[in-house]
Parts: sequence; C-alpha cells; structure tokens
Amino acid sequence: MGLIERGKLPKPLSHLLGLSRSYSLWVYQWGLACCAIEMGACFGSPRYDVMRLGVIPFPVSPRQADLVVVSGTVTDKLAPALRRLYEQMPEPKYVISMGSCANSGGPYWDSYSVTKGVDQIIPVDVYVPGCPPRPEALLEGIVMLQQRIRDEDMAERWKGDPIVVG
Amino acid sequence: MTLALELAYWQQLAIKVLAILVIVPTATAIIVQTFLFKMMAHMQSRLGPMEAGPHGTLQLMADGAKFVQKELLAPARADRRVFTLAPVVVLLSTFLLFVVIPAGPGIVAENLDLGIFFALAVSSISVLGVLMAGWASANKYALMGGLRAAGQLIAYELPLVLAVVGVVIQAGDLSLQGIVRAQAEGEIFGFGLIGLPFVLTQFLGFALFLIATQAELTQPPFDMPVAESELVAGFQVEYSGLQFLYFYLGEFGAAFAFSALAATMFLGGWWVPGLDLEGGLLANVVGPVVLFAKTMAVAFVIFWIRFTYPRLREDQLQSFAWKYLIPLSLVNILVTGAFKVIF
Amino acid sequence: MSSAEPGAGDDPARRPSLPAEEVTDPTLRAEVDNPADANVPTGAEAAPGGGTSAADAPPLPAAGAPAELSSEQTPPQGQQRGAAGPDQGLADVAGGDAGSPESSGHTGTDPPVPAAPANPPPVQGGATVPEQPPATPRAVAAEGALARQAKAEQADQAAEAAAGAGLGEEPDPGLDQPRRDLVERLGTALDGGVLDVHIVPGVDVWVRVGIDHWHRAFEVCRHHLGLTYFDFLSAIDWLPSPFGRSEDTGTDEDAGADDRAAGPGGPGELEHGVTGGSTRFQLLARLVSPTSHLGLTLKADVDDVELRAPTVSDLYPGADWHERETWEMYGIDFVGHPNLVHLYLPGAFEGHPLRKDFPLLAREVKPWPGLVDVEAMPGEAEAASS
Amino acid sequence: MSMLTEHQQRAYIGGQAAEARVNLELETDGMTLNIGPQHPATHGTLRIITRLDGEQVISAEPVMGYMHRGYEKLTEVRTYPQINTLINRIDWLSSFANEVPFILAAERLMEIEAPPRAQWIRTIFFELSRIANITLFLGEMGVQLGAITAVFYAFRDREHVLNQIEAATGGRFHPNYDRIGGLKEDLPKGWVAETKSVMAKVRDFCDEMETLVGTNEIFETRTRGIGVIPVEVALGYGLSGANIRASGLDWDLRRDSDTPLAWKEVDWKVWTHPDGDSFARYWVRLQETREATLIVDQLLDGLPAGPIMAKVPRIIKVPPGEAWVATENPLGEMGYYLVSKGDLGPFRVKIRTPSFNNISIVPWVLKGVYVPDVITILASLYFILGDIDR
Repeated sequence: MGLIERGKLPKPLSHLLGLSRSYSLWVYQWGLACCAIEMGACFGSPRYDVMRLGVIPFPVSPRQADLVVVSGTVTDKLAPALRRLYEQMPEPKYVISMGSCANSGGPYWDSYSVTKGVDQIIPVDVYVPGCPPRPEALLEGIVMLQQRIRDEDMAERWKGDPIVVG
Repeated sequence: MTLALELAYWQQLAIKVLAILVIVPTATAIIVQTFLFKMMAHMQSRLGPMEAGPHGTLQLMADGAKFVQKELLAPARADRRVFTLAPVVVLLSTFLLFVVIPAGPGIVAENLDLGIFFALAVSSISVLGVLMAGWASANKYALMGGLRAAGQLIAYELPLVLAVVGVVIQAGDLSLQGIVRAQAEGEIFGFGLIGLPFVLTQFLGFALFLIATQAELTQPPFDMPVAESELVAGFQVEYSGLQFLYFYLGEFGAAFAFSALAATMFLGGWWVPGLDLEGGLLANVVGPVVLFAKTMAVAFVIFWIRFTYPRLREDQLQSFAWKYLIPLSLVNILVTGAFKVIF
Repeated sequence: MSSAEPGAGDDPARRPSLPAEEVTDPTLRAEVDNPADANVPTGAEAAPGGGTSAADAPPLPAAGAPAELSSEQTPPQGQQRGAAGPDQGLADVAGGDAGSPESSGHTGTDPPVPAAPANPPPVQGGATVPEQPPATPRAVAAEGALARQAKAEQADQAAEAAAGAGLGEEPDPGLDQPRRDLVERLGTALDGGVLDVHIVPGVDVWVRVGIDHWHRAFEVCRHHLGLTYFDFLSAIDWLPSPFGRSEDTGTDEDAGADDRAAGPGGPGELEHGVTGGSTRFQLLARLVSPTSHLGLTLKADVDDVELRAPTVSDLYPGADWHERETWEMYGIDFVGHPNLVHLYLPGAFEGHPLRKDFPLLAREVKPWPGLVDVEAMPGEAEAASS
Repeated sequence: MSMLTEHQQRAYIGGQAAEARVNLELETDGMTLNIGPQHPATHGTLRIITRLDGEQVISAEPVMGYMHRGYEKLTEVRTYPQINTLINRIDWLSSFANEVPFILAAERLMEIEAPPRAQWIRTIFFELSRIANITLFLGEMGVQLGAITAVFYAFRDREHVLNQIEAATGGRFHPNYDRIGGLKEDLPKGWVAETKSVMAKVRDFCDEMETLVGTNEIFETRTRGIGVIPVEVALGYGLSGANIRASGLDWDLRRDSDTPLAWKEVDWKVWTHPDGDSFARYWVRLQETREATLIVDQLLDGLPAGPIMAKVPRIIKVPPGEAWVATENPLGEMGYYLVSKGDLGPFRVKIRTPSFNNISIVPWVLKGVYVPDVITILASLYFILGDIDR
C-alpha cells in the first residue's frame, strides 16, 4: 500500500495497522523435512496450537499468505522453487527459518547438494535454532516476530537485523 | 417500510442499501468468527484465536485490516479487467440475496411477490464470478477449479430449486413474507399454537435444500473447486489482498444468506408464537433476533458437516446430484401436490 | 485363530478389539477369522511346501563366520544364532526334522535362558517379572499355517529342497542346504557364469557373476529360482578414498595408520570385499523370494574402461530407478535402459558424487568444526565397563 | 501500423506452429499439470509431472531429488557414532527404527550380541516409533481427502507417544538412543507403567479413527477400488511393508527374518488384506497400529532384567567384511548393506529405503486415473520424502 510505505500516516493509525498485521499472520504451509513435523505439531496439534496467537494456517496458495516458515533442508535443486514462491507472496511478508538445516545446512554441512542456509536465497526475519526445534521454540519465534511487527515502522526499508530465538 | 417520517423514495432506497451494506459484512464476520475459527477449534479440542480482542473476538477485524494492507498482485498473463471484476460479481450475488429476506413484519428491503424466485435466480450469478476468476487468472489450477465449479453449481442448482417448489406449493405464495405468514397461520390437525413450520411437512425438502446449499457454497464434502489437496486453492489461487477478501466475504456471506433462506422457508422465518403478523414495535424488534437465532442453528449444521466429511470425487458428486437428489425432489413435489389437492 | 498355544501374556484381550461382527465386509471377516488362508496368493508362488521352510532353518544354531574365514570354520566366540526360528509346532508338523531340542534357544539371543526363574526383577520393573515364558514361544500362526500349506512353491525348487531335507542326514554345522541348492541351481543354469560364491550359513549368500551373465542371472532368479522380489541394485567403488579419513582425531590417526600399514597397501591398491573382484566398480544387487524368505546378493565387476552393464529393468520394473541412481552416482552406463536421466541431482550437475575421488568441497575448505582431540580415558587399557 | 500487425502475425503463426507440433503427437492437446514440488498432498517436496487428458492422467512422472542430501556419501566420511546420529533423520517420523538395522549390521560384523534386556527395549522403541509414524498417517489420510478434523486428533494422541520416547531418550523423535552393543542408558523409573497407559490411549485413538474416517461412507467411496496393485506387480517393483501386505502377501520381516530383537518372544499377528486398493492399505496400517500397542504391552510385561550394554571397546572399529540387515520399518523393509574395511567409519553403506521402491510404482499405478484419485493413491502409499531422496 503506497500510503503506508511513505509513512504519511499519523502514529496511532500506523500502530493500529501494525497491530492488525501482527494479530492476523496467515502462514503458508511449506514443510520440507523433519522440522515440518514439528511445524505441523505446532500448527495442527491441540497442545501447541498456533491459532491462539492469531496465526492462521489456512491459506494454501502463496498469494494469500504473509508469513512463510521454511522448515527443513533446502537443497540446491529446491532453491529456485523456494525463491519463486517467496516472490509470489504479496508485499508485507515475513520469513521464519526453522531448524539448523534451514539456518546453516545443519548436520549436512558437508553435503554436495544442500544449500548452506536459506538466507542465501531469501531474506530471513527470525532464526529458530534446533534440530528439530521443539514446537515451543517455534511459538517463541512467532511471538517475537509479532512484537517486531507491532512496533515496526513500515516506512523505512531496513527492518533491523534478524532475531535469533533462545 | 412504514417509518414515522415520510421519506422520499430515494431516501428509503439509500437507507435500505446502507442497511444491507452494513448487515452483510457484520453477519459474515459473526459467522466466520464463531464457526470457522471457534467452533472448528473446539471441535478439534483446541482454543482457536485468543489474542486479538477479549477471547479472540476481534480476530476478524485484524484479518480485515491486514488484508487491506496487502499488495494486490495479478499474474502477468491474466486478463486484467475480468480478473478484477470476478470477485465483485461473486460479492454482488451475496448482497442481492439479502434484498428479499424478511427479518420482521415491516423489516424487509423489498417485499417482492416473486421473492423466492428472485433469490434463487440471483444466487446463480456467483457461478459467473467463479468462472471468470478461473479463466482470468491464466493458471492451470484456477482453470480446472473454475470448470469444476461451473459443473458442480449447475448440477446442484436444480435440486435447490425443486426443493423450494415443494415449499411454494404448500404456502401457495412466492413471496417470502407470504411463506412466513403461511407457516404462522397453518396448523397441524387443528392444533395451531406453534403454527406449521414447513420442516415438519417438508422434511425431505429441507434435507435436499441443505445438501444443495452445501454444494452451492463449495464446502466439503462438495468442495472440489477449492480442493486444497488437489487444486491448491482452486479458482482463488491467484487472488491476494482485498480481492481475496471479497471472495472470503462472498463465500461466508452466501453461507449466511442461504441459512437465512432455509430458516425462513422451513423454520418459520422471523415468526414465533406470540408475535402478531401485522407489525408493531414488538414484532419488528424481536423478529430479527429470532431470524438470527434460527439462521445460526442452520449454519451450525452446515459447518459441522463441513469439518468432518472428506470430499467427494468429481464424478461421484455429479452422479449423486443427477441420480439421487433430483429424482427425490421430484417425488417430494408430487407428494406435496397430491396433499395440496386432497386437503 | 489357529495359534497353537497362548504365549506368556495372559490378558484375554490378545486379539485386537475388532469384534468379528463389526467387520461387515465378508472378505474382511474371512480375513479376520483365518489370516493364513486369506492370503491366497494371486498368481505369486504359493506358500512353500512344508519342507522348504523347515529345512531352511537348520535346527542347531549354525556357525556364523567372518568374511575371510571359509564358511565351514566355527566362529571363535559368541554363538551366532542362525536358525531362522522354527519352533516346536513347526518342527513337529514338518516331521523328520531333527526336532529342536527342548532348551535350544533357536531365537534366544544369548545362551538360552535357563528355565530357572530369572534373576531378581529390576527395581523399576514394578510388577515382578512373571515366571520365565515357556521355552518354546508360541508358534507364530502364519508360520505354522505356511508349513501346513502343502502347495509346492515351484515344481523343481520344492522337490529339490524337499528331497534334500527328506534325506534327514545328520545336520552338521555350516550346512545351509537351501542356500547351497540356490547357488548350485544358479551355477548349473549359468554354466560357468558364477565366478565366486560366499555363504554365511543361515545368514546370507553372495554370488559374483561375470558381467555378460548379469542379465541371464536375473532371468534365472526370477523365472526358475522364485526370487521375484526386487530388493535393490547399486554399485561399490573399491578405490580407497584419496582424501583419507579426515574424521580421525590425533589419537586415532596413529592407531589407524599402523593398521593400514599392516593391512592393504596405499590408495592405489584395490582390496575387494566378500567375493573378491578385480575392477574398481562392482555392481551389487539383491533379490529375495517372498515365500521362502531366502535372499541372494548378486555382484558383478564392471570393466573400468567402458563402464557398461546390461539393464534388468525389463525383468524387474523396480530396477528402472535404481539403475538411474547408480548411473547418476557412479557413471556406469546401463545399456537398454528406457530413460537414463538424472534422478536426484539437478540437470546441470557434473561429476558422479559417490565415486571415492569426488571431493566434498565443504570438507576440503574447513575440516569438521567439531574436531576435538579425544584425550584418552584414564585407564584406557581395560575396556569400558558395561 | 502495418509493421506492428506483421510482427503480431509472425508471433501468431509461430505460436500456431508450436501448437501444431504439440498436437501432432497427441490427437487432443493434453495439458501438462505440475503437482509439486510444493503441494499439500505430497508429504514435502515430491513433484509429479502429469500429462492430463481432461481430468484423466495419461502419464505421471515423479521428479525427485528435492530432498536429496547425499546420505551414502556422508556416511563414508563419518565414524560409526556420528553416522548413528545422521541416519535417524532419513525417515524422520520413525527415527529410532532407522538406527536399528545399521546397528545390527555393525554388531553382526563385530559378532557382538546386545544383552536380552537391550534387545527387548530396542523392540519396544521400534514399536513405539511405528505407532508414532502410523498414527500420523491415519490422521493425514483424512486430511488428504478433505476431512480436516482427523489430523488434529492424530497429532494430539501422538504427543503422548512422543512424551514416552522423550522421557527415556531425551529426543522427541530423533532419539539417537541405540549404540553398537546395546543402548545409551536404561529406562527411567515409572516409565513402564506410564507407557502402558499411553498404549491404552493409542488404542482408543485407533477406534476413534476407525469410526471417524475408516467407516465413513464418503471415505470408502473415495478409496475402495482405487489404485489396485496386484501382488506380482508389487513384487516386481519391490514394494514392502503395509503396501504389499495390503495386496495379500503374508510377509513381515519381524517374523520371517531372524532378527535378534524380541518379536519371537511375543504373541502377535500379521495382518493382510486381499483387495490391494487404497482402502486395504489404510485398513492394514490401522490394524498394525493396534497390533503394535499389543506387542508393546506384552514386551513391557516380560521385560527381562540385566545389563543393557555389552562389552564394547571405546573406539569402535568394525572388522573388515560385508553385512546386510533389513528390518520391518513402519514404511516397509529398510536395510543397510554395510561394507567395512576395519577403519573408524564404514567403507560403503548402501541404504535401501522402503519409500524409494514404494514410489517407483507411481508411474504404473497412476495411468488413466482421475486427478483427485492421484492424491488418494499417493496418500495411501504413504511415503516420507527423506526416505525417497536419502
């Protein structure tokens, strides 16, 4: 939205919009490896239910999502697909890199076919370490991301350096 | 509308349009909030949105405000005009449905004599919107979704209409107010206290109407056009931001409208024993509340089926409509006609 | 249910809580009532004749042998249980088999647990360990059924095996009759194609064939020996890795070095595994008979220069993908393969990763960050106590 | 003006020519639909290129490698304990079951026998990881066909099993609990009783799944008679596990191969189903989960006392030799062909994973099938991407 980007909005209104953005993060199902099961446990299981925080795991196409959790190993063959999918998401979008495979290649640090860290392909907002990180760790990552969105000023481009959970 | 001060016609029209423009989004918000988020969550033994607002009630405000801020993307090869027009068409059909639904003796936007006929005609416009969306997004999945939607909505339009014919024969009147009055004045074997809600005599029609509504709203077990696991998001694949919000609003608005229609035709509409039919302050105030309660009950059943049943395959879905629903509704009409003649 | 006698557990709810009448579908109910008959093999080999499976498992735990030792020599220590687990019920039914002695722990992992009550139950065990389960565990229903089923598996295979078992000669350790039959019949069919055989009695059998007999060997296995189950197909690159073992820490380095010094020569020297071999690349495949559960591992040397091998995807459709993967990883070309394209690697990937001389670049740039020198434990000499 | 139209004409003619070429080989212009690499139906990143004629699939070609991490190359540069941590990430739903065949292969070469208590506990954890794996399948099968609620119950009851695995091993589902010669440590106090109650919960879950999804008429119309795989074709492709038992072959490695684990000491039953269609695969897995809970109950009753670790030198060096050990993993037969030359790490490890063969039948079984059934068949074959791509 051009208006928000140029920062012309009065302070309380942009804070209200930030609040609404943080409370309704539509997350996009992009499960890769074992972290996807922990992400599924986080999204789909009653004990760590993420819908409590307003993160709705409904949308299936990237067009309607504004948060993508890259959970699992990103290989070189998958990188272009991941990049194209990131570009299809409409603008105010955020990325959580979940698991040491997505953070830095993890246990496959010396493999010939694994991309060493997803931040080589798409900008990452929150890193959740662990192999696999417990669902609570992902929840904490989401809560920290929500705090950042709430008091985020959409005008300036640089969103500050990424958060690392724990 | 008999209001105290005389208003020029256009002023009344402006009030009616404004009323509908306010009612439909709030009604959809309530439906989505209670059913899609809360009821589904509790059915799956979890809490549903809790953070936004007390106990998660403002979740939909947050969604709405967020979708407004999203960037509007359209695929390069999309046919721009048809792409942006499609969601509006779908939304239009939902708004028009509310024109004829009576919420009280005096509260009805336009008491058309052909009330029910108009409602069904308008509800089939959404097929056009879906097809336009499917074709315009230049995406294979969307195309397949659109075509499936067209096949399905047409196949289920017939049982919908035929189920309503039974009601019309029994009420002897096409306008919805007339149907409500018929249900209020009818009596069962001389016992007239609770009137004759048509669900008692037209239970087959009620069942057919509900099944056909489930298919009209493309909800599981008939949600082939928007089948998540196959066609990703069917015809809504390429829509983002506000346009997706229109589709979202259209889908759940239609759910509210159809359950309101079902409540009016089968459960006695806004009338409960003790309200006089001619109008008066009490009826005009209590009426909408009664209608809302009955609509929520019908919507509960619709969403309950939505969250439990797997989806039917395309050909099974079509054969179910043509082989079972339509013959059944014809039988229903025959029986109602016969009774009408005898009594 | 035709299970012979209930096992140690006494709880009545042994059968799944699925009452028969709840199962509406007749085929299902038949299935629930008598599982063994339900698996009427549709076209696949019928369940083996009683003889084969009984004979397959020599009653006495046979000798397991490390690769180098010839299979006859009994193992130095550690009783390698070999018997494939016939039990009391099966042995009687098969008849003629040297019935497994009452106490033989045919499946006992350690020397058979004495019938005397076990040592005091562990504290957290809670309930006292029930009296040691009877020495002969319950006859597994299906296996018993298999034995009772008289249908011959394959006319020649069953007759041959039954004849072998029927002889009732004294089962000396190391004799693994079914696997010997398999190898003999493969050898006769390939007339000279079989170059080397290695049998670990009761465990596994390796056969190395010439590369030109490779397709014929698969044909024989599939149509005559009844090995219809395709397990896997891959290759081994016997060249010792020129990059050495960057994993070894300081202390292991010297330990490793003297072994290697004494053992096979430097990187150039090819030292082959179980059934020997001469060339650098060796094909490796495994086929299993789904009824007698006998597995056969086939090996073949691929000529180093032209790196070519005949495809077997016409006999076993499953081999199609395995051969694509082997071509991709080793560069062995499979003649006659329908579409030999990349399976795992992106199109533009050059080089064959699983070859020993393919470098792992990340490791070359920086060795494993976690390389800590493992200091010797105090009193390194005595092994870690259990 | 004319130059513009001429350019457009040339483009139009070019387009027509290309179109004609495509139609030449097919009388109708079939549509190529790309399912994946990111698709809710495929568990992760399997991409299937299907040529469609209307809604029917003419040919389906799975494209893999999106999760290929090069396991067999990585195992050649690691020591045995390091490999143990690596391989339980192949089939990440039942990760303890991946470690067991590798450890058994190493033990066979070193001729070491783990003490009976260790074998029994290994079998208990093997069955626990089977339950953890297949309970998710029971829920997932519902979601693939549209019933959203089933998977929430699956995740909810799976948590109990994960708690038990975590209580004893420390990891929710990458336990790394197995060692060559035995186990890392013994069971914590009170674990046995707690696991008994969890087994009862899992049995209730199975009954609930049977009523919610199994006997649901729409589920049955969507799965009965869909994707029928006869036994010979399954054998030719090397299908294993519930997929082949659903086609009627009574073959289970737990009973038929001579594994040192404790299945022989327990009374249990192998379930088969004659039909071989998607419903049969679902039904066999449902019964197997129940059977697994019964196995665990009996194992817990008869758990022998004693040490849990055999005498093993601190720096493990497997003597030269080759060994093949395969066990009945929840997805099918998983085996390791271990070639050792006496070093700290193996010389070559061939990892035979069940899903690789289970998916190699997809081009055969998807011919002439409707698009929605593609999802049903894929869901019923139940593969894990890490298993296919290694």
